[in-house]
Amino acid sequence: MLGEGIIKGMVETARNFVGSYSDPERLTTVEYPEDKIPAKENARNFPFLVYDGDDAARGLRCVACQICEKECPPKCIYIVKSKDKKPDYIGKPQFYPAVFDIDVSVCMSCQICVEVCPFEAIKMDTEFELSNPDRFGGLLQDKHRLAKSNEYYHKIHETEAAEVDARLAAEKAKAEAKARADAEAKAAAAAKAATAAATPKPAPNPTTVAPAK
Amino acid sequence: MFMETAIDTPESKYEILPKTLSNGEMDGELLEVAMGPQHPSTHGVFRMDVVLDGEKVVKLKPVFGYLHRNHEKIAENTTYLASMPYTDRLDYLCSMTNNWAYALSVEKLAGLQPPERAEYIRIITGELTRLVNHTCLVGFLLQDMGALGTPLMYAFREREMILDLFESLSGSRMMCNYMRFGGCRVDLPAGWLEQAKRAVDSYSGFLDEFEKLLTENEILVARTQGIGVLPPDLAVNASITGPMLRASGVNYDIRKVDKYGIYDRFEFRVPLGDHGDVYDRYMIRLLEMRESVKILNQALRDIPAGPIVDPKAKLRGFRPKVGEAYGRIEGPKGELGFYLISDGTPNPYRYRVRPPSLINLTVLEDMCLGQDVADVVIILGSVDIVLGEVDR
Amino acid sequence: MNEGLRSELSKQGIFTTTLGDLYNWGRKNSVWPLQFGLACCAIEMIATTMARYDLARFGAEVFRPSPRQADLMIVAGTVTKKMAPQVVRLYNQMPEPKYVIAMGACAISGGPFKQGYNVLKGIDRFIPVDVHIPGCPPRPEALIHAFMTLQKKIETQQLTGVNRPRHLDAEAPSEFPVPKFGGHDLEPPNNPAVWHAPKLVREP
Amino acid sequence: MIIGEFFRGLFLMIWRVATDQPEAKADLLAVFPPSARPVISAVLTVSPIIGIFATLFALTTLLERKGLGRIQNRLGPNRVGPFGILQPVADGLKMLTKEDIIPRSADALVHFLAPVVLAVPTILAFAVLPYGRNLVPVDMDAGILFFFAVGASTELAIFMAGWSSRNKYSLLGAMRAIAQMISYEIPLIISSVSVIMIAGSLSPVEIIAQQGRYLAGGFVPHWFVLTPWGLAGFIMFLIASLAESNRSPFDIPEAESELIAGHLTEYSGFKYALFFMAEYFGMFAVSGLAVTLFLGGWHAPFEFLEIVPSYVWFFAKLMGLVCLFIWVRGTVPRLRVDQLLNFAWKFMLPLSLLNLVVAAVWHFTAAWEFPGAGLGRWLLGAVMIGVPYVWLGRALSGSKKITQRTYRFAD
Amino acid sequence: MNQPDPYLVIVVFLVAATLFAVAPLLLAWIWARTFSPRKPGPDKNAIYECGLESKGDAWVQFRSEYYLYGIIFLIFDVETIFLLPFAVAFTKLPVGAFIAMMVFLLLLVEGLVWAWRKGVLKWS
Amino acid sequence: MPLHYYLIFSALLFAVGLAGALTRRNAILVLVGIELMLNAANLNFIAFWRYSPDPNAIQGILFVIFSIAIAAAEAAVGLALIISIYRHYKTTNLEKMDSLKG
Amino acid sequence: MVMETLEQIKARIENAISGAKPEIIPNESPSAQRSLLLDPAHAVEVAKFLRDDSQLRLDYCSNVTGVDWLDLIIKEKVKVKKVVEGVEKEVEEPVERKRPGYLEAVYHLYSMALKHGPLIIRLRTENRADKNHVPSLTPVWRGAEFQEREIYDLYGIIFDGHPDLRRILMWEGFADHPMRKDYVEPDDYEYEPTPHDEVLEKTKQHHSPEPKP
Amino acid sequence: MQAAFAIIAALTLVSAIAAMSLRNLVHCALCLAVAFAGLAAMYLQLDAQFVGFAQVLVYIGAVAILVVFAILLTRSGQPVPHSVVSRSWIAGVAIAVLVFCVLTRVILSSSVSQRSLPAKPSPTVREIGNQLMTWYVLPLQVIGLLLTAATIGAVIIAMNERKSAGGDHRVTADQGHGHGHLAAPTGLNEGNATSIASETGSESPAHYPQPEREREVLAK
Ligand code: SF4
Ligand code: SF4
Ligand code: SF4
Repeated sequence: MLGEGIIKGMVETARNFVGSYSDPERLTTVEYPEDKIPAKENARNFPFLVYDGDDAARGLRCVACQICEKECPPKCIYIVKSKDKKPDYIGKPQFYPAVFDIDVSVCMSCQICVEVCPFEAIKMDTEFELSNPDRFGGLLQDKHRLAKSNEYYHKIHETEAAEVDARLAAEKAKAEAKARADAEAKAAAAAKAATAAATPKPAPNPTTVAPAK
Repeated sequence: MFMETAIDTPESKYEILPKTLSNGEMDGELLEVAMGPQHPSTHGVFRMDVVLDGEKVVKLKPVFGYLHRNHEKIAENTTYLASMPYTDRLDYLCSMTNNWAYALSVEKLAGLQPPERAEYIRIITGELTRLVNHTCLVGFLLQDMGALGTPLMYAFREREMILDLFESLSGSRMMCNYMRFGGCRVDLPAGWLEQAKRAVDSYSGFLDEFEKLLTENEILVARTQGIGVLPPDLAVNASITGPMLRASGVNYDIRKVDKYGIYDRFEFRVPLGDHGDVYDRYMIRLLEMRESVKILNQALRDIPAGPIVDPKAKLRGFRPKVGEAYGRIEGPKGELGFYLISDGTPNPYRYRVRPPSLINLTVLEDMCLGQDVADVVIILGSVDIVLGEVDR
Repeated sequence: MNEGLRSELSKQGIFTTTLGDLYNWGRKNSVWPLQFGLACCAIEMIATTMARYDLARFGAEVFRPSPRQADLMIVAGTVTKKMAPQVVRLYNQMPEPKYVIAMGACAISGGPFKQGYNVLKGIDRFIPVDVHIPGCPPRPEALIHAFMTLQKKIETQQLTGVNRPRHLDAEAPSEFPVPKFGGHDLEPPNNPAVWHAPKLVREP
Repeated sequence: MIIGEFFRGLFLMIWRVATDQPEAKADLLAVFPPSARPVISAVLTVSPIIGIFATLFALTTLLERKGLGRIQNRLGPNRVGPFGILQPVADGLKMLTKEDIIPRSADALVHFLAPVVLAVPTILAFAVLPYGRNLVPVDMDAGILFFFAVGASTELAIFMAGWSSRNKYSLLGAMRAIAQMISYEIPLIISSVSVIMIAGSLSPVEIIAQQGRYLAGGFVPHWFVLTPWGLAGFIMFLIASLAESNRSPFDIPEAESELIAGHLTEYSGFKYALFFMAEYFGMFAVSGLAVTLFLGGWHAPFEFLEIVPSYVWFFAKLMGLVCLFIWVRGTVPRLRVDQLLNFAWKFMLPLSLLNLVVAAVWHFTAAWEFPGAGLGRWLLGAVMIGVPYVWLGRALSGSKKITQRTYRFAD
Repeated sequence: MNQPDPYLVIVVFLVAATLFAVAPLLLAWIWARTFSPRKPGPDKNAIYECGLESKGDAWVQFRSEYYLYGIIFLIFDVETIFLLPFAVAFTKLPVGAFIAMMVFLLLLVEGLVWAWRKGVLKWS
Repeated sequence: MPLHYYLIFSALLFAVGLAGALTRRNAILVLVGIELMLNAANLNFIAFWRYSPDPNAIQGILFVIFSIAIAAAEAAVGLALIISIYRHYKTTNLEKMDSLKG
Repeated sequence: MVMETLEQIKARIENAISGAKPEIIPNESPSAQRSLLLDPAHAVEVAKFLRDDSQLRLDYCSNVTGVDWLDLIIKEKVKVKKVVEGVEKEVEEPVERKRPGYLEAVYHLYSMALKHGPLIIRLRTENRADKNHVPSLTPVWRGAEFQEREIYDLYGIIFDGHPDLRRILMWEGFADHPMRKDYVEPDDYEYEPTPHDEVLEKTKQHHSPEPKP
Repeated sequence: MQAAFAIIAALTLVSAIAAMSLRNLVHCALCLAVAFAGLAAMYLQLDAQFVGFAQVLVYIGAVAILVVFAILLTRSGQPVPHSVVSRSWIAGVAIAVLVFCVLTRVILSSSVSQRSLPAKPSPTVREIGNQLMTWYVLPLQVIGLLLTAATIGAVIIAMNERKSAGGDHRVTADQGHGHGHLAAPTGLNEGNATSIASETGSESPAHYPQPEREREVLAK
């Protein structure tokens, strides 16, 4: 109690001071605009809409099912479903969002929209340099600004995107197989002159992302 | 004659100390000072109306509500799942434990059982959160004592390491929104465990450094010992929980009492203080961090492989049966509980958070009376409040 | 610098231009924020000043506890209705030139809590905001980015002329009325001089 | 012609100052008519000092911010100009152009005068410090007393600032500041009295002259800090000067954590900057005095280094002390006001008085002749001050039941 | 030696210091006049109190602790003006003078100790 | 400069102090007035010393030093008295004190 | 340590305090946390008993909360014997039963000394409007102080015997109790960049859709 | 020389008059400090360096502060509504003028006062110290006694009784709490608490009244 404690503390600060010139552990500053901390794989900030192919207008995976709109906790998604169907990039006719707005000035980056979307259509972006003097003009994002390519998705969330692609491919294969089976069944049924129509829906619910391992 | 002017509420709970001296003389006037809502050391928008006699506090009224964000009301108007990200914002330093407490309560209500691996992940993230919280607290406490940021900077240096872990796990630094009813949202990414081990290993070193920097510092000791004493009987009666309770010497740790999760599998001790003053609260937190490191080492060693969600859990269309449940965990700040009433709809009928920060403030005035103004800020700092939780 | 600006500058004369440049340079490099945090975003604001991000590199680590010495108010967190009068008053008590950064969803629009009965739907209802940072909470880098956005904004302001910023204009107000507490809401719920509800742009 | 003479004189002056020669101003003054010479001479003395310290102030603020940054594992200001060197300039510019607010209920005149009244005495204190071998602005018989006298008048300025703002925090802060400054003024003076006793003069020049010798072949300077009483006095002087200049851990008056910014709460614009500057000037002044009294002033640490211009040593030592202040600031928390006053009256004052006795004993034992007398004297002095230090420290901390604690663990 | 009168230097110092302190204030005033007008207002020029409306006057009656410290300070301050001449003359003085000074100091310290005992030095 | 300049100045100061002490109601200011009068006397001491034929006889200075000490002690006690009285009667107004008499 | 069952506790309360009639409220959810409903007249006594009884020692009142039960119209089908067309028949007939609304304060009690719990007790007001008094348990457990204040603020239950019953979260002068289920929030969505139907509805009622220029 | 004297004299007089006549007592105190400073300057002009600085040190550094404290302590800081001068102020001023006239007459009539300035003396501080510690040792000790007496006296007068009674806030505060019926928990530390290894463990309960039962449990 005679000053040793203070001396000890001063030694400690001195060690950090000297260390800051030699030891990167003790100079943790990352000079932001020039250097950036690499974004983590899972990092999330605001949602974006994934499109396949290279036409953002056509390739949007979103079918305007409005689940995310309903589940979004702060209700910052606004969707108007199209009246008509348009062929998507593989040519299948689908509804599409006539309007798809996200107010990022409200969004709480919670990723719930991503989790609930059954179509892997909405994903989280890592972009954060969005500060803007204009609140309404700058922060209300429409579907053109939201649309980002699948390649971009792969770039920012490599593992996750690969999984998603694999899953989609598997689903597609399954759906096709089912369709084929259905078609065969239909053919058989038609042969039996019965009426049967099935529109297969991609039912499995990919909500919780499966374990990585 | 000055009594009326200085003290406003006639029905105030505490008897005001006799200001008039025995022989009818008076010395000095009472000075009413508002500390907050914008104040450098109230840790956010907290306000204390302090009545000072010179430098001594003769009355102190906490004023809340400057961050009342209607969390409970919003939660009652939305689904069970959508409340999960809101719990992050309760005690915004410890989103993981908030998630956990909420998930635990809903699991009680709906009868879900998270699988083993999920339990381990919860313990790991929960204890990491405890480290973050206690580290920041100690940093802030020292900041309040006027240590110009150095301890806080060191604390945040370590916090960043853990936040990196959280970010690579959940995607967000602070608002993890990671746990789900019956498990966790995603599995650990590759290499996470190793990174976590490294962080935990270096933590003891950091704690040593921290203690060297401060624990023996004469100024810290002089400022904290014997200040803000909280007797154990009052602590229990006022429902104080967490490190603050244990600093008063009461052995009550929900991790030991309820053995929720799988805490009974881990070996750790509960540090207890004898004096119940600010210094004890500071030390108890340092010691708890060391215990947390122990738990983390065990958990990181033993974590099994397996699924991370209860297969019974549903994400969409989740409707628990009619009934109610109260679940609680030992959060870094004390008992964090969620009380839920379900009426069978997708939204909870009643959603209630038991905020340890708020309840721990019950005794703030008792601890501050007769102390100096300068002590008030460190007493408040040692209570460890986060306004998001106090006001919700 | 675009062409229009250049011609404008040449009109002002070289003296005021250099003086203005100097003034802007001084202002932009010495922005002292008010030590003022409201909620979760404040933690990230603190993190921004900490070692990893180090706002001090921009000379902005001098967080002043008193508004009298501050230049920048970072509204970091949820502004509740109970708090809003205090925020406005603090803003009013800052000396000109003063800037406001609305940090985080809550400060811009009420954010996740915008459905709350006690939550102000954006601080720009009462005071003019210079830069908005979306995010909940915005990353520390985002705050630095916003800070640089603010610096850019300061850089382009002119000392004289009709386009001069508010604080150089003797007519423009420097303080805004503090709302009062009403029975259910603040009175008035917004300041029409500052906040114009934009038109609803689309059909419902 | 005159102009040529003028520049020659100016050049010669600078050259002579730079090379430590006496009579630096003579040639330049010769240019002017004799009646104006005293005033010109004074101006020539005064303006560089103020200029240098103003620059030093700017650099120190930067140094402090960068140094604190490094202590805290970060970089500190580095973007305004190369290495952030222009940061203080930007700050100054901004302060200059900031709006100045005088609270409505404040006492406007006193509110305006306070920063001026604070700045002037602190600058005046620079008058008596010898900056180099031939560089002393005013050589007065009672120079040290002058220093303390002007130092004492700053308290009133702080009171003016706090009182005129009519703000609770300001007034509380100002009262605390005064209580603190008056409490530490006594130890500050008394700890320097020990030096005055041995040096036998109140003149800084004379005191430095007394420390100009070297022992052990020019490798041990005869600085007072190297004696037991000098060391004790130096440490006490430093602590007291930390308090006098309101630096952490004695920054109670502007204790942010409870009093917002103390007496500065209501000050904006350049008035605030003046306070800020006065704090640093005060710090320079007391450090300068500490250098003069204890660290041999402008003398080099080793004899062979005396060829280096003397003022370099003075400023090097001064900045060394300033760095120490910054280092302390980066490490320690703040004391509470009562503890601080206790510390002044119950610890510093008795010890500094005791130090006078130690100095006297040192003087009386100068006549010791037996072998090892030097060491014996040293040890005697050290024991005389060390034992009471330990005892008093124990007694004071013991009385508050400050103890090492151990903790129980429940399983 | 044309060392000027020390007081002249001090006076010049005084004038220069005053100028040094006032000049920037003047400059700031000119700046405000020409470019950025001061805009006082009822809120801006109100007393700052953590964002609340200030209530109660700050000019209240203080407690006597301050005064007690003031007394002791005054006494010791006076003591130093006796101590300093003594210290200057010390090396040439006999031991007796030193003892005399010690007696003088002891008297004052006695006052201090008395006050200490009495609890004056306890800030309460 | 002749000595009487200083003496007259000192007399003036003394008169100002006296007038203040006699006319002000506030007890503190009365004390301040007395303090001013003492200072005027000190000035006399110094002036006489300076103008004495043997300026190396420094009694004048020593007297002033002692006088300063005494004045300080007086101020301390006097102000303490005022504070103590204030505590009793809640006033520093001498006229009111007169009427209170208690 | 295991606590006695609710039935045992109920019996002992009835023994110890004459006139007290605790009632067990069932709970069918998997949590199976049943609770005891106390009558306001004896609540404080019972609480003291619970706290001081050597086997219970419920010294720690963890959580106190309010619940608002609106008037409930319970629609049931009741079998009634009726004479229809001369024949007596059993007919199912819809009956509307009105359960009057009330406010409830729920206390979760634990024992720190014996480390058991929880025991849940409830207090009910007579109605939601004027008879909204219950006794305060703050004198028994200090920990209830702020929570009861909060209930008063948000639900409007008046706790008799509370030492300092003031609003805690909302400002003084706030007119209502916002957590009640029927509280109408102030409408301050003049503008909403992502307007959902209900928001627009609300906006229309209060504001002209044309904003001021 | 004359000019300097005139300036200093005018400054001193004006501030002295202000100190005696302003309404706001704090302003008076500040003006008083200026008057003291002016007097110190005059001492310097009279070559009494030591006294001049001592004047600043004691009067501005301490007495003025004490006056300011007294003003704040007696709440005299605010301007009073009524007149600041007493009812008989005319008489007071008259007496002062009278005294001044008499003094001036005496001064002007004395031959001493016409004396002109002798050679510059060199009263070093060392000289003062020598004299003080040799010829004036006795007065020095008397002054020491006086100062001690003044400390004690002033402290006794200014101190209030509560201080000497040693009343402690906490005690009263604890009694003041409304909740007289705290539950007395027992067995909180029960069982598992290993090794009560606190050095201060035995004295710690002195801080607060620990319930009797708890001690028993601890003892077990
Ligand atoms: S991230 Fe969350 S808040 Fe943002 S749009 Fe998706 S669901 Fe809504
Ligand atoms: S849930 Fe997916 S598919 Fe449906 S609207 Fe949202 S983004 Fe589109
Ligand atoms: S924007 Fe998000 S992080 Fe920021 S205050 Fe609001 S809820 Fe908290």
